Amino acid sequence: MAVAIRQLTYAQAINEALREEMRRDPRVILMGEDVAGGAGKEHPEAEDSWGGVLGVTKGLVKEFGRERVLDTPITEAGFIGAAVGAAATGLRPVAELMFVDFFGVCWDMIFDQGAKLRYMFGGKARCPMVIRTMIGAGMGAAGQHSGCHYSVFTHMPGIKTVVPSTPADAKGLLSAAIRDDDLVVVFENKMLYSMTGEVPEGEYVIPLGQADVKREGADVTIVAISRMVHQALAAAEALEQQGISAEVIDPRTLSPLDEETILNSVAKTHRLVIVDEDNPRCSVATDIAALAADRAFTELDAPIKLVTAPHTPVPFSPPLEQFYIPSPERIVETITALMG
Amino acid sequence: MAVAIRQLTYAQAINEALREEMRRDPRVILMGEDVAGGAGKEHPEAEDSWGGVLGVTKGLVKEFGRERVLDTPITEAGFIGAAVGAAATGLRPVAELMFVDFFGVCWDMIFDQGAKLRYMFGGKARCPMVIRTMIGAGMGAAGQHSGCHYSVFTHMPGIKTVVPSTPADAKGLLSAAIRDDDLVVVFENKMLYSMTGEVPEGEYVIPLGQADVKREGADVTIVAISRMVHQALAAAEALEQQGISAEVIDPRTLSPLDEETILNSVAKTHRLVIVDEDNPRCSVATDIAALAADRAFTELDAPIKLVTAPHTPVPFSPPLEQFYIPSPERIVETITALMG
Amino acid sequence: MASKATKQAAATSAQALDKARLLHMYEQMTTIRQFEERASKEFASGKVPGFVHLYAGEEAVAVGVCAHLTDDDYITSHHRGHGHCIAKGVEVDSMVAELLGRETGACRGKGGSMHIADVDKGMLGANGIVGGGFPLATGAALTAKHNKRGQVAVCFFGDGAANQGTFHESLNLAGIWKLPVVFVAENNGYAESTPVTYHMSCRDIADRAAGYNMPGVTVDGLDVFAVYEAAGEAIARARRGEGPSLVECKTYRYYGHFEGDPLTYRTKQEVDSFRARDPIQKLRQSMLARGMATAEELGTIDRNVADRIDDAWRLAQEAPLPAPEETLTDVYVSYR
Amino acid sequence: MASKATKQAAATSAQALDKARLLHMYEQMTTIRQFEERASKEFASGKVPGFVHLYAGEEAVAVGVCAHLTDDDYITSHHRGHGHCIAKGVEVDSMVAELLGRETGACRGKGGSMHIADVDKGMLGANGIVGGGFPLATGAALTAKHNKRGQVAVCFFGDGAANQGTFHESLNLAGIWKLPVVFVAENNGYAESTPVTYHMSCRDIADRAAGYNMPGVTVDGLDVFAVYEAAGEAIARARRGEGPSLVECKTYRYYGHFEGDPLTYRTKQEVDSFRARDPIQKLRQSMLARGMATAEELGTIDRNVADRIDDAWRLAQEAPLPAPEETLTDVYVSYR
Ligand SMILES: Cc1ncc(C[n+]2csc(CCOP(=O)(O)OP(=O)(O)O)c2C)c(N)n1
Ligand SMILES: Cc1ncc(C[n+]2csc(CCOP(=O)(O)OP(=O)(O)O)c2C)c(N)n1
Ligand SMILES: [Mg+2]
Ligand SMILES: [Mg+2]
Repeated sequence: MAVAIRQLTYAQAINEALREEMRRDPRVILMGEDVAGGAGKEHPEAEDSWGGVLGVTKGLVKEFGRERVLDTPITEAGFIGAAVGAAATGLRPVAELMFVDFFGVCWDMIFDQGAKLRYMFGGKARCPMVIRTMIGAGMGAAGQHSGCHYSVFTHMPGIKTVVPSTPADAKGLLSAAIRDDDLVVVFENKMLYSMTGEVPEGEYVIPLGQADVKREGADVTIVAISRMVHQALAAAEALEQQGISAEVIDPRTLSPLDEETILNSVAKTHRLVIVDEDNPRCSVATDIAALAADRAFTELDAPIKLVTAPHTPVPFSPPLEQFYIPSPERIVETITALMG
Repeated sequence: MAVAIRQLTYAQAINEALREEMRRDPRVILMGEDVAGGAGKEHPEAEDSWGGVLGVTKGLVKEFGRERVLDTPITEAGFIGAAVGAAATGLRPVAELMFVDFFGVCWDMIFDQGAKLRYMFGGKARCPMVIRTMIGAGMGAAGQHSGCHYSVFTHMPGIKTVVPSTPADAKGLLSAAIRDDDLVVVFENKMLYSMTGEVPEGEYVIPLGQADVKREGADVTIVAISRMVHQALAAAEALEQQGISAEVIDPRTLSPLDEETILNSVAKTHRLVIVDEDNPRCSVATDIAALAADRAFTELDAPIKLVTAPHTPVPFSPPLEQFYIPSPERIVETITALMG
Repeated sequence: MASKATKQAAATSAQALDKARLLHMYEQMTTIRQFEERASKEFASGKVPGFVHLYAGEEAVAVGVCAHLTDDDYITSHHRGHGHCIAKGVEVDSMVAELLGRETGACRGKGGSMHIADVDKGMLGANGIVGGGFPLATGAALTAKHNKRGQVAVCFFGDGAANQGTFHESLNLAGIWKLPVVFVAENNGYAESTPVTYHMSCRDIADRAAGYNMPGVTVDGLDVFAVYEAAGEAIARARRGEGPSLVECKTYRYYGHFEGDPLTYRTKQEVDSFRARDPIQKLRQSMLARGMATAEELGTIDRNVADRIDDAWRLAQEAPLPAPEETLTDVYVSYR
Repeated sequence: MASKATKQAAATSAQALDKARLLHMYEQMTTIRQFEERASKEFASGKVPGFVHLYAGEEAVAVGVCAHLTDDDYITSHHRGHGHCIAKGVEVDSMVAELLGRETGACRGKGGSMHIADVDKGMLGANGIVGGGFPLATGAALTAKHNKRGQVAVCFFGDGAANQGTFHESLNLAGIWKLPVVFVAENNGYAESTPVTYHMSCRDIADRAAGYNMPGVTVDGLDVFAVYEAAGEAIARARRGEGPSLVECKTYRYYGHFEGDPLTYRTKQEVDSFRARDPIQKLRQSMLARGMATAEELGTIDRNVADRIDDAWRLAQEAPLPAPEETLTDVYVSYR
């Protein structure tokens, strides 16, 4: 387990997890577009000139070399599919899908090949790989660079989905994902990269399938995902002024989902609000609502409320984008209405 | 409106809708793999030798020629994307995605291009196209030819989703889809193609967004999708013997969803069971459950129950495949437990 | 169509370009250059949200190709789309307003730099997905073929896009259906920080044309006349119903991949060697040398363009932002 | 590795094939043929659920290529995969049991004909997605390169698959990374009912190799020696670390696209003309002519194969079906 503690950014925590896991297991390789940068260029600055589009993997090529940090062409179906083939034959690839929105060009390789081969082969194969990908609105990146889409991945059998909301969770969950023997997709929220927090030094893993109660409360349970955990915590602060005590649960992984922690909280508070930045139809928000409407029905004193993005693509213009993202204010309004 | 009535199969009803719509609008074209068959072959039998892998489009090339019935290479991203480009410039393509499972190789063109261009262009473009695709387990087609996946399409803004369960619905809904100015995906259940039913002669449309109460009842509301409508009706018969009166609602379209019809039924029966062949996480089943858990909460006397496929790919072996598909027996058990 | 007829006539010889057309091309290239230089400044000052990819240095490609097109023809673009918009006649005012997310923007503020479009002008959109434009252009060409009035579609794409599956699928489809589409490669040597010499398995993108049994040529993309002639032949061929072509233009981007790119993957010498062959200066010299224009005339154009761009930025900054509720419109033509 | 060494030595010359190897190849081709003929009969009798795509007629390709491989090498297959399985050494018993969805099947009944796999034998699976195998084989080759013990990966694919984007992306990736992978095209003239002359924009699939700067050859896929030699060179090259190759084999399928295909898109004359050049008869004649085997020896092989296949069907039909609850296992290695 971990010893000393320091402040790291979410991006640094991810970089550290990759470095530690690559040190402990030579089968772990990185693949992706410009994960190193400047491939094939001679002059020194070219080496490691990008480290990913936002610099998250910077420095890794210096330590592990280009045999283990592979810059790829723009060919997601090709290299994510290659990661599947490599995983099925003994490597443990960590492939970077730059923005999750690009899953449309390589989706077959993820849901239909990597996620299914073990099942279709009767349990006689495995696909130990990780896909790291960026999610989230708020940067003005518009309609094809701002989605969340983890609901679609969570829907699909054979995939595990991870949504870290803090630097410490990011490191421990990514390490667990890399050591996992199944296909795990880790959704990194681009709006959190610069967020700092305490991160234990040295190797540690946070088991997949364990939710974290980010704040204890008695009157209402708020289940919030990824960046929405922070919106929910801000709302909980504001609600406290009104004398409403909100519990904030961060599932941390969506598949598998820690149902018990959610159901136990609802049994305590008797009210449930789900905050999710993904689109609302057939989503993780509805998934958790359906769970409670079945298995916590008798505990519920009020309707289950969802605070989500609308059924629209992500708009570009700042005032529209802000309207799109669930805000602490909307959470507060929803909950005050629910309690009143 | 329609006049005479005859018995047609679900497949014949679809073929008739295509024929009528192609007659009334020269901008309507068909594209897909072997939708005619034998392209470029000289001998007479080669012409129209397939009409689609299961013969649903047979005969159309004879009437409309190869300029309007286009056999494509195996290049889904290429031809579905071409359908998007053609729709944005004035044609009204009906593209066939042979099995919905293949959406993984062309998903970007569907959810990220066709479904979003109108929004991203500020409402100054439209994408009037239809994708016809085959869904459903039961034929032993195994892990990559038996999925439903309409939950994923319904999740995505900019797409309309249609799930006909009878020949008459198939004709009227497909006709409406072809006349619609947005991107509509029509999910045809391969297990229903040979089912016969009464179908009005002549052109008619069933507006998208109107559910159909397939059976009236007083004690419990069953919302069932596509082929599951027939499983639900069989269960309702059996329940009647036990003195339980079940109402069976067929949403017919999932996006838009006729929320009122569902909520009104729950307000009458006070119990809700959703039957869905799609995988259970982040699905249409959870979507409808979340709708009721919010807007019909005070009407509900019992937990909302879901009878769905498991969180697994579709297995090949017949006893496994039968276990995978929700059966009338499972519906009956669930409801008797719920009432008891 | 009249104007198109003229353009077809002129298609194959740059010599045949009269003074008016040359001045127009010079003005378009200058407009693109100044548009991008201003955008870079404004981005640095923090005024422009999101990602911005600048086309400066590549002007000869968009302008040399679009000189053969009318509003009735189609183009698809990509993330680096400002130059294609201007060359296809999209209003600079609406473009700046879109960069700033204003109600008056080409996409009413919903798209931004990476999604600027103007369907009425035949500009079917920039695209956030590398390789996204290939099938769309192929589909537009299918419409063109159905319309039977000699329209063409042009797909602009980068060297990095040449490795996407959609490149292959679309060139094959266009090939077997003999569609009136021209695939114009803008090979600027890099996909983000990755050199084409690393990311592509063949030397020239045009080497791939043979696999689709279509003509493929590689030209100097810094020479607007070379681009004009090669594109003219390909477009005329498409209009004649003889099928698709692949035209590769070797070019260079002056700015980073996007604004904010540290640019450590290329050397100052490399950048200087390309700036020394600047496509606008090249056109300028040739016009002056051939007496097609005077320094005064060109100077006037430069100033007018500068004024137009100043006006566009002033207007855009005065223009209203869309109301937040606008987030909910334009998803469907009709819903329920 | 010993056996691999031998195979490498023999790689480039079919003449160098000794009697034992020739008899083995004859036996494998005969096994594939009889396996498929029996499967066709049993399907007609209603015993086999789902879709079944038969490989009869194409035996020379799988056998000629896999003669150069060991269990330590990898192959990816497609929907028409029975021949590849047999040539790569998958047990016929486990294959028949899989067709019937039995617990004893290669995939314990969960995969069926379109997903037969045997990872221990380096057979990475048939595939229900046309073009699905390209990236998987490329990834297996990446593992092979990392393992540094001279393994190779072979990707079998059809003419129809040559138009999928994954073909392009994988050949480019294998090209730039110089991966030890050989792409073997089985051009049987049709994708379902659609002729290759319609669906592909170039004449030969091998025409596309130049776009990836890799060797591309087209050989007679009905001649096991021609396939053996071409594949041998490509595989030896890959083992030497010199990168990927594309080998196109022109072949023909005797049965329909799948069992139940009306087959109206091809004429009897066409089918007869190919059956007249049957690959197994061709091998048989050459062995007899060159005195490499007697009719008796070959007859014995034919009978033994027939017995093995009878046994396989008997065993499979006696084998238990999986318990329904097995539906819920094998989705993950561990979950929660
Ligand atoms: C499918 C997809 N993958 C990756 C990206 C991220 N990306 C945006 S532009 C770009 C480089 C494109 O290079 P090229 O095609 O040469 O065009 P250039 O930027 O040089 O003009 C990349 C990798 C994307 N937008 N879409
Ligand atoms: C992505 C995808 N599209 C379509 C299909 C349906 N399909 C199965 S096999 C086939 C034809 C394949 O032709 P080819 O690659 O030449 O192989 P062959 O059947 O001739 O051996 C098609 C269209 C599929 N399985 N996957
Ligand atoms: Mg480039
Ligand atoms: Mg074929």
